[in-house]
Amino acid sequence: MIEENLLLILVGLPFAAAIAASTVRASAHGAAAWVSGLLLAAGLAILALLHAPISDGQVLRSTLHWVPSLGLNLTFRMDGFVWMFVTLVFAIGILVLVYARYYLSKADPVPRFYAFLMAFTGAMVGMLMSGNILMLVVFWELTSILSFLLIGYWHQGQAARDGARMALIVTGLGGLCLLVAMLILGQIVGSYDLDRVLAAGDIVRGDPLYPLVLGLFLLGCFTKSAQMPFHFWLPGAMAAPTPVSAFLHSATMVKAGVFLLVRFFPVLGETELWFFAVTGTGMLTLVLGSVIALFRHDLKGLLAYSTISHLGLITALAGIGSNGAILAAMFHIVNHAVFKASLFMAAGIIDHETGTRDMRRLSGLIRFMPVTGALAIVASAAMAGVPLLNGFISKEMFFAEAADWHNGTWLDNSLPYLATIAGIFAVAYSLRFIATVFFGPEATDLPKVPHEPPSLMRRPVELLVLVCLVVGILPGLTLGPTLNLAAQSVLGADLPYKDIAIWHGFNLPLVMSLVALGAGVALYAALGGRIATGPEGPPLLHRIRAQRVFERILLSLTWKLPRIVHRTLGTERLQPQLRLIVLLTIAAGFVTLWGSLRQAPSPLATGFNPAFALMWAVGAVCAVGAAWLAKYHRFASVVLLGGAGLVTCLTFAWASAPDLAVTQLLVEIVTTVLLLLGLRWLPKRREEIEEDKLLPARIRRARDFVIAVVAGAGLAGVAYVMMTWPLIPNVGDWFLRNAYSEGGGTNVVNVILVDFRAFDTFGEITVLAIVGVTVFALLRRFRPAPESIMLDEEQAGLEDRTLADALLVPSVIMRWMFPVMIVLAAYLFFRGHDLPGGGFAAGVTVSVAFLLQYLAHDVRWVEARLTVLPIRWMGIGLLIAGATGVGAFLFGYPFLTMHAQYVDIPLIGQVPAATALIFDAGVFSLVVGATVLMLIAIAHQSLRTTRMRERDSADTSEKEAA
Amino acid sequence: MSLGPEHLIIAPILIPFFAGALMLVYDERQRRAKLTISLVAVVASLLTAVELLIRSKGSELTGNNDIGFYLLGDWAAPYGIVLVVDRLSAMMLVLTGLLALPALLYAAAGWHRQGQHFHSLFQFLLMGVNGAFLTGDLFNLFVFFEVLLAASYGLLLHGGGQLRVRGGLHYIAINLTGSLLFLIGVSLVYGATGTLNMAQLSMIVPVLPEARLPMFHAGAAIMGLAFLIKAGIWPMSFWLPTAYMAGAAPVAAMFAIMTKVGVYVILRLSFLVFGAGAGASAGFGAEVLIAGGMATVAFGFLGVLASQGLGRMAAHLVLVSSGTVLAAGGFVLAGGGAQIFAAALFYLLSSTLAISALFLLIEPMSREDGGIAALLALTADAYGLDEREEDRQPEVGLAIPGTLTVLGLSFGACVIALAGLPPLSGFIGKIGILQGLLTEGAATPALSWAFVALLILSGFATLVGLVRVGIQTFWATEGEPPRVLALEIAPVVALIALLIVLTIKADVTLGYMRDTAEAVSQPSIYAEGVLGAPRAAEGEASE
Amino acid sequence: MTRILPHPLLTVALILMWLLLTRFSLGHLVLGSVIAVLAGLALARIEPEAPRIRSWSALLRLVAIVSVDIVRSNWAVARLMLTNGRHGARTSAFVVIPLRLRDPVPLALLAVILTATPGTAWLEHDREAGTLLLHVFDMVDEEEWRVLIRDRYEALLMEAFA
Amino acid sequence: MTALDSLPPWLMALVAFFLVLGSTLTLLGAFGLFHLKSFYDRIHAPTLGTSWGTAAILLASLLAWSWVQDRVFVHELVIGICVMVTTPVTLMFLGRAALHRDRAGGKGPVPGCGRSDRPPQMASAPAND
Amino acid sequence: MTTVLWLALTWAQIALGLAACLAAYRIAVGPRAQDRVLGLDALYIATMLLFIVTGMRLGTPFLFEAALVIAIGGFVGTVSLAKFLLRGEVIE
Amino acid sequence: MEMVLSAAIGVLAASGIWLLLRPRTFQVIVGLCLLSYAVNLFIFAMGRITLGAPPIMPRGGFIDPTAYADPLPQALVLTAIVISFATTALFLVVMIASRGLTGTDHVDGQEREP
Ligand code: NA
Ligand code: NA
Repeated sequence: MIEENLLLILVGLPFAAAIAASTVRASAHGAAAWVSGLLLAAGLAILALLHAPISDGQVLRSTLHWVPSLGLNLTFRMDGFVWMFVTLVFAIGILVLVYARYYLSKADPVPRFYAFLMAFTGAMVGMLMSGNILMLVVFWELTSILSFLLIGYWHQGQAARDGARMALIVTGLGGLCLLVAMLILGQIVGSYDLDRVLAAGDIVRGDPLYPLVLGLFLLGCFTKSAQMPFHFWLPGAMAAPTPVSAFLHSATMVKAGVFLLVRFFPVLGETELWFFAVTGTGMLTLVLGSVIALFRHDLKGLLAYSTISHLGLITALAGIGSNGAILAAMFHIVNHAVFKASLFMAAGIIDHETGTRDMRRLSGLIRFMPVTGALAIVASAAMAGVPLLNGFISKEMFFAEAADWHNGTWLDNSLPYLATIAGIFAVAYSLRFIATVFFGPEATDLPKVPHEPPSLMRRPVELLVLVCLVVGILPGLTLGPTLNLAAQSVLGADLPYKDIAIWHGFNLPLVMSLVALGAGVALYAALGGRIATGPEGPPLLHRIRAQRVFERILLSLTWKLPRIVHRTLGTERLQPQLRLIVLLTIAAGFVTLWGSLRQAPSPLATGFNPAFALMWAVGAVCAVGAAWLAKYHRFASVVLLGGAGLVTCLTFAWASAPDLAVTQLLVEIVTTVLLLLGLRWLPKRREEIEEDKLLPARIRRARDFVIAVVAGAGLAGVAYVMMTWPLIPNVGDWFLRNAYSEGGGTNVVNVILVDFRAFDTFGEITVLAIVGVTVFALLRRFRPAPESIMLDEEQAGLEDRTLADALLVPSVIMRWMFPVMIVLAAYLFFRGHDLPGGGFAAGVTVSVAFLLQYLAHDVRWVEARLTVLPIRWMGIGLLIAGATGVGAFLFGYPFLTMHAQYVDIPLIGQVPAATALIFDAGVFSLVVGATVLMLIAIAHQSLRTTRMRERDSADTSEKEAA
Repeated sequence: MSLGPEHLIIAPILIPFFAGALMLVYDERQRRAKLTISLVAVVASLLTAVELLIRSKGSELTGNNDIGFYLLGDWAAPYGIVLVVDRLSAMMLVLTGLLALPALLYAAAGWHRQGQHFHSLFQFLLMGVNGAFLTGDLFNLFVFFEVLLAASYGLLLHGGGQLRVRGGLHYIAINLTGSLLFLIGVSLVYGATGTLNMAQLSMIVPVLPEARLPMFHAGAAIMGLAFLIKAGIWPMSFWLPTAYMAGAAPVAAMFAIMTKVGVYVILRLSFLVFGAGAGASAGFGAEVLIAGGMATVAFGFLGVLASQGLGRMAAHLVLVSSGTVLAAGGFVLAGGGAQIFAAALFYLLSSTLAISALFLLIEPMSREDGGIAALLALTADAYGLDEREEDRQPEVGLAIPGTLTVLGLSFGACVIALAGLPPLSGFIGKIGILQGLLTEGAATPALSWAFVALLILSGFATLVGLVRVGIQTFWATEGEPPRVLALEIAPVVALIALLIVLTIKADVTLGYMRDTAEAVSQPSIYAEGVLGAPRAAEGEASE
Repeated sequence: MTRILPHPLLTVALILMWLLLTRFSLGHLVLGSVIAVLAGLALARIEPEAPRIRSWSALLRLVAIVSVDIVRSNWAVARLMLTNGRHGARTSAFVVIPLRLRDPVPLALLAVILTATPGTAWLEHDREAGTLLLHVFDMVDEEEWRVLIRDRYEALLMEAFA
Repeated sequence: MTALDSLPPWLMALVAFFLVLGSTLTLLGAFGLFHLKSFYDRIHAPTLGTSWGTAAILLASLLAWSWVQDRVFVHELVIGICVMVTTPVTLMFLGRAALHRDRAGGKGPVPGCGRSDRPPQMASAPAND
Repeated sequence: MTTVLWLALTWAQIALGLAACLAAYRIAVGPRAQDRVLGLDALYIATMLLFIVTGMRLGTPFLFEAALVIAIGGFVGTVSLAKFLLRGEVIE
Repeated sequence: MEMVLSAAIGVLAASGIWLLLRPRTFQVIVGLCLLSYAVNLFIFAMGRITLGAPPIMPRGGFIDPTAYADPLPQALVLTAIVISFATTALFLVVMIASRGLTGTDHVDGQEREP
C-alpha cells in the first residue's frame, strides 16, 4: 500500500516541482533550482526505498481511475528496468539543475524554465512508469509538447523556433502513430494494461494487423529516438539552452524511444520484420550518424550527431534482441546518458566561457581551463570507447553481439563490419573534439577571454566523469546487479545472471575495438586538417542538409500541396457553390426517385381551364423574361417579376387559398418597392460587357441553362406526380374539423396561424423583427459608391419645382388613399379569424399606406407630419405577442394557449373575443414596424446622400472662396 | 416529466425572446441596461438548460432517460407543435449557454458598441438555436432555423465593413438557397406522409406504403441537404470559412454552435426516422454522412494547413469538427455502436468549446501586429529558408509579460484540445471514436480505417498549422504586448477551464453521452412519449 | 368637433365603406365609426385642411355628366379599336389646355374624370403656367377639346369647390 | 354546379351580358395596348378596362351575389370607386416620365421639346430599360 | 339558361386571360420602360377582374378580398415603378 | 390544372435557378424571388388542387374534410412567404451595401478574373 502511494508521489514530485518553480519570483534562480532539486532528491530517496521490493523481483502497481470506460487509467507500474531508468532520469535531472543554476543568465526569467524542465521530467517519468499503454502515449505526447517549450526557450532566435517546431512536429506525428499502434494493440489484446499486453506477444505477432502495429509503433519510437531518416530534428534542437540539451539528449527525450523498443521487444520483437526494421534502421543511423558527426564544426552539432549515432547503436541492439543484446542496450542507455550529459555540460561551459562553439575558432583551451579540459577529455574517451571507461564496455558488448549473434540474413552478416566502421568514426570525432578544442595554438579571435567556470558549475561534470571511470573500471560491481534486474524484468525472471566485466579475453570484439581505435586515430590524422576547412558536413552528403530537406518537404506537404488541393477542392466564388448545391439537389432527387416516380393508378385531375393556362402563359413569359433581362434591363426585370408574382397570387386564389393570394399580393407590392429602392444604388449598365460575348461565357450560360432546365423539369415532374396522387389522411383534416369548435374561428388557415401553430407565427415575426433591425443596423454604416451619389440623370433635369409640379395632382389622390388603406387594414385585421385576412396582411397594408405617403412626398415632408418609430412598433408587437402567449401561464396552460369566446354586448350583439386576436395585434404591430423600417431605412439613404452632396458642394464653394 | 404545463421547457426560447424584444424598446444609448438584461437572460437560460439536463437524466426507472414534452397552445402532439427535451437536446442547450455567456462577456468589452442592436440580435440567435434544439416539428424547425439564420446574418454583419458584407452576401445567398431546399423537402415529406411531427413521422415511416417511399426519401434527402449545408459538409461548405472569419470575435465564437445545429438535426432525425427499426428506410443516408463527413474533415484540415490567417484556420477547424461528428454519426447509423456515438458527442462538446475559445483569442492575439504574425509564419517558412542567418544565439530568455503568458497558455490549450493531443478533452473524444471504429466499425472496415487515418491526420494538421501561427505570434514578435482587457481574456480562460473540467470529469460526461446514445437510438421512447403527451386541458378534466 | 372629425366627409365615406365591406349591423357601425374616425385623424396629420364643397348640386351634375361621358367615350374608343382607328384615319395629338383651376383637389378630380373617360390622357400639368397638357386619342378639332374641358368639367368643378 | 345556378333566367342573362361586355372591353383595351404604335396612344388603351370593363364586370358580380346572398351585396362599389380613383396616378406619372424622356432625347413631336429649361449637356441616353 | 351564364363566364375568363397575354406582351417587349409599367398596370386590372369572374364561376365569394386589395393597393406598385422612371428614385 | 400548375412551377424554378447561378447580385435576388414563388407553389401543390373550396368553415355542424382544401400547406406557405420576403429584403440591403463597399455588383465583390 505504501509502495503504491510512493509510486504516485514519485510521479507527482516533478510536477509539484514545476508548480513550485512557476510561483517563484522571476529572478529567484536559487530558489527555483533548490526547490526543484530537493524534490528530485526526494524522488531519489523514494527510489532507494523502492529498491528493496524491486530487487526482490516484485512489480509495483498503482492505479488512479480517469476514464475507465475508455480503458484510460492512470496506472503506474515499476519493475527493475523502469527503476533503473527513473533513477537515471532523477539523478541526471538533479545534476542538470545544479548546472543550470549557474549556466543561466541572471536576467533569464526563472520560473518558466524550471517549471517546463520539471514538468518535462514528470512527463518522462510518467511515460516510463505507465502501466497503461494509452497513458503511456499521453505522457509520451506530453514530453513532446514540453520539449517543444524547452527547445524554444530562447524563442527570440529563429533557430530556436525552428528547432522547437520541428521537434514537435516530428515527435508529435510519431506520437500519433504510436497512439494508433497502442489502440490496435489494445484491441488485439483486449486490454490496455501493460502487463497483459506484455504477456500477449504470441497473440499480437499472430494477428493479421501485426505489421501495421509494428510499423506505427516503430514510427513512434524512431521519431523520438531520432533514427534516420527522422534524425534531423535533434541537431535542430541544439538551439535549446545547454542544460536542456544535456538533459533531453542524454537521459530523457531521445531515450524514450529506445526505452519503448526494449520494453515492447517481448511483444512485437523476435520476428524477421522486427529485426530488419529495427536493426537495419539502427545500423544505418549508427554509421551515418558517426560519419556526419566527424564533419560538424559546431561543438553541439558534433555531440548531437554522436547522440544520434549512439541511439542507432542501442536501437540496433534492441533489434537483435538476444539476451545479451538487451542487456547491452540497457547498459549503453545508462553509459551514454552519463558521458553525453557530461560532454554537453562541458560544451556548454566552453560556449559560455568563450562565446563560441565553432571548433574552427576554438583552440588550445587546455591552457585556460585545464580542469574542464581534463573532464572533457575523459568523457570523450568514454564516448570513443576507450578501455577503462564505461563506454568501452557497452560498446564491447555491442561488438560481441554484432559478431557472435547470427540469424543468417545479409544484414546479420554485415553487422560486424558496419559496427567497426562506426567505431572508427566514433574514435575520429571524439579525437577531433579533444584535439581541436583543447590543443593546438591559443585561439586569438574569441569573443570572450576564457577561464574556468564557477566551480559549482563544474561539479556535475566532475561527478559524471567520475561515474564514467568507476563504471568503466568496476562494471560488475556497480551496475551489474541493476542491469541484470532490468533485463529480467524485460525478458523474464528466469534469465541467467550475466556477469559484466572489462576483460573477456582476447576475442573478436576486442580486435574490433582495437581496429576502431587505430583506424580512428589514423582517420583523424589524415583528415583532420581538411575537415576544418571543408564545409559543415561530410563530403557529398553536406549538400543534402536533412533539416533543410525536411523543411522543404514539410513546407510542401503542410502548405503548398494543401493549398493547391484546397483550392482545387474548394472555391471562394459564389456561383460554383450555388451550382454545386443545385447539382447535388438534382442528384439527390434522381437517386431517390429514379425509376420509382410514377402516377397513382387513377390519378386525380381537375379540369383544364383555358384562362388558367393563358394566365400561366403570362406567368411563364414574365418569369423567363425576368430571367432574361435581369442583367442589362433590371427595371424591366422588376416589372416582369411583378407580373410573375401576380399570376402566382391568382393561382393561390383560384385554388382555394384566398389568404395566400391576399398576403402574396401585399408582399408583392412591398417587394417591388424594395427592389426599386435597391436599383437606385446599382451601377448603371447600358452596354454589354465585352467578356459576356466570348465563348467561355456562352458555354457557362449554356451549362447553367441546362442545369436550370433539368432542375425545373424535375421539380415540375415531382409536383405533378404529387398532385395526381390522392391526398392521404393527414393532420389537415383535424384542423378542418376542429378550427371552429376548438379554435373559435372559421378561417382554418388563420386559426392554424394564430392558434394551432401559432408558435410558427411567433417565430416568423421574430424573423421579421431581426431582419428589420439588421437592415437598420447595416444601413447606419452604409457608404454608397461614389457614382451613386451623383444625381441621377432623370432627376438632374428636374428642378425641385418640377418635383412639386409632378406630384401636385397625384399626391392628392395618394393622400386620399391613406385613410382608405387604414380602413382596409382594419377590415383585413378584424375578419382574419373568420374570413381571409389577418394581422400580417393588415400590417403590410398599413405599411403600404405609409409607403404611399413617402412616394407622394419627400422624406422630410412625411416625417415632419407622421412620426413613425418603427423599432418601437416592433418591440411592442413582439412583446404583445409574447405576453399573449405567456398569459396562458396564469391559467395553468402552456405558452400560446388561446382562448376564444363570443361576448354578448348589449345592442351590438355577439362579438368574437379571442385571445388570438391580441396575438394577431402583436403580429400586426410588428409587421408594420418591420416593413416600414426596412423601406424607410433604405429610402433614407437617398436623403443622406442628398445631404452629403449638399455638404460637398458647400465645401467646394468654401474652397473657391478661400 | 410531469402532467400539465411545465414551462421550464420553453424557457430557453422565451427568455431570450423577451430579452431581445424588450431591448428593442430601449433606446440604443442605454447600453448598460441592455447589457444587464442580456446577461441576466443568458445566465437564466443557462441555468434552465442545466436544470433540464439534470431532469432529463431521469432515473433507473425511466431507463436513465426522461423525456419532457411541451404542447404549445395545449394542442395534442401531431396537430399542434410540441417541444421535446431529452438528453441530447438538453446537452445542446447547455452547450449553447456555455458558449453564449463567454461570448457575451467578451462582447461587453467593446464589440457591442460596434453596431446597432447587438444584444437583441444576440438574444434572438440564442432563441433560434434553442428552438431548433427543442422543437419536435419539422416546419417549426424551419422557422427556428430562419430565426437563428436571420439573427446570424445580423450578427455577422455587425460592425459592417467590406469583408463582412462580402462574406455575408455569400452566406445569405447560400443559406437562402438552403432554406428553399428545406421547404421543398418539408413539403415533400408532408405530401408523402401527411405529418410534420417528427415523432409521428418515426411511427409512420416504417409502415409507409412502398409507392410513397421514394417521394418520402426524396424529401428527406433534399431536406438533409439543407441541414448539411448548415452543418458545413463538403462540398457545400466553402462559404463557411469566409463568413466565420468575417464575423466579429464574439459572433464567431457563438457561430461555433451554428454548424452543430445542423449536425444535431441530422443526428436527431436520422436516428428517429432512419434508425434500425425503420424497415426499408433503415440507415438511409448513412453512406452520404460517412463519405461527406470524411471529405469535410479532409477539406477542413487541408484548409487549416493552407490558411494564412488564424481566423481562417479556426473556421476550417469548425469544418473538421463538424465533419468528424457527421462521419461518426454515419458510422453509427450504418450499424456502429453506442461507443462511437457517445465519443462523437463528447468530441462535439469539446471541440465546440475549444473553437469558441479560439475565436475569442484570435482578435486579441493579432491586435498589435494586425494579424501579420499569421502571415509571416508562412512567408518565413516559404521564402526565408536559404537566407536564414546562422545567427548568434541569444543566451537570455525574454521575460514574457503576463498578458502574453495568459494568451499563450490559452492558445496552447486550444491547440492541444483541437489537435486531440493529450491530455485535454479533445484527446479523450478522439480516443473514444478511434476505439469505437476499431471495435465497432468492423461492418465497414475500409471506411473505418480511412476515418482512423483522417482523424490522426486532421489532428496532426491542426497541430502543424496552429503551432506555426502560435510560434510567430508569441515567440517571434517583438515590441509591446497587445493591450487586452480582463473582460476579453476572462471568457477565454473560462472556456478553457470548462475544457479542463470536461477532461477531469471525462468519465462522468462520457457516461452521460453513452446513455444519451442509447436513448437516441431508441426512437420509440421519443415517439410514444410525444404522441401520448397529455394536454393540460385533459389533465384538468380528469381531475 | 373638427378636432375629432377633421375630415367629416371622408369619415362618413369611410364608415360607409366599412359597412359596405362588412354587414349593416350596429356592432359594425360602432366599430366602423371608430376606425373611420381614427383614419380621418391619421389623414389630418398629413392633410390638415379638408376640402370644402360649396355646391353639392354642381358636384352631382358633374357626376351625372361624367357617367354619360364615360359610357360614350368607352363606346367611341372601343369602336376605334375594332375598326383599327377608322381604318387608319384616326390621328392623335397633344393639346395644351389653359386651366383656371389652381386648387389641387379639383385638379385631382379632373384627372380622375379625364382618365376615366377613355380617349383622353392627362400628361402634364404646369402649375406656374396653369396649363394642362392633354393627349387626345382621336383628334378632330383642338379647340373643341379646350371648350369641352373648360365648360363641361372645369366650370362645374370650380362651382363645386370653394 | 355552383351557387349562381339559382339565378332566375332574366338575371342570368343580364349578368351574362355585363360579363361579356366588361371582359370584351377589357380585351379590346389590351388589344389596343398591344397594337397601337405610339406610347401616347397606348396610354389610352387600358382605360377601357379600368372604366367600363371594370364597371360592367363589377355590376355583374354585384347583381349575381346580391341575389344569391339574399341581401344587397355591394362590396363591388368599393372596388369600382377605388379603381377609378387610383388609376390616374400611375398614368400621370407615366405620361410625365415619357414626356420628360422624349424632351430629353429630343424625340418626336412632343410639346415643349425645345424648352430650354434644362442644360443641354444633361440631355442624354435612351430609356433605362 | 345556365349555359348562357356558363358561356359568358367562360368567355369572360378567356377574354381576360387574352387581355393579360396582350398586356404581358407589352411588359416583355416594351419597347419603352413606360410601356412595361403600363402593361403591368393593365395586367393588374385584368387579374383583378379575373378574380371576380373566377369567383363567380367557382361559386365562392372568397376571392373578393384579393380583388379589393388590388383595387386599393395594386396601384402602389406601378406608381413606384412609374415614379422611378420619372425621378430615378422611388423615395427622395 | 395540375399539368399547367406543375409546368408553371417548373418554369419559375428553372428561371429562378438560372438567375441564381448568374454573377450579378441583382440577378441573384430576382432569382431568389422567382424560386420562392416556385417553392411556395410547390408547397401549396402538396395539398393538391381544390377548386372553389377555401378552408373556411361553417359555424358548427358536420364537416367533411374532403370537401375543403388542405389548410396546412396554405398555412406553411403563408409563413414561407413572410420569411422569404424578410430575407429577400435583407439580401437586397446587403447587396446595396456590398455594391457601396466594393464598387461592383458582382456577387464575389470583385469582377471575375479573366
Ligand atoms: Na580548433
Ligand atoms: Na382617359
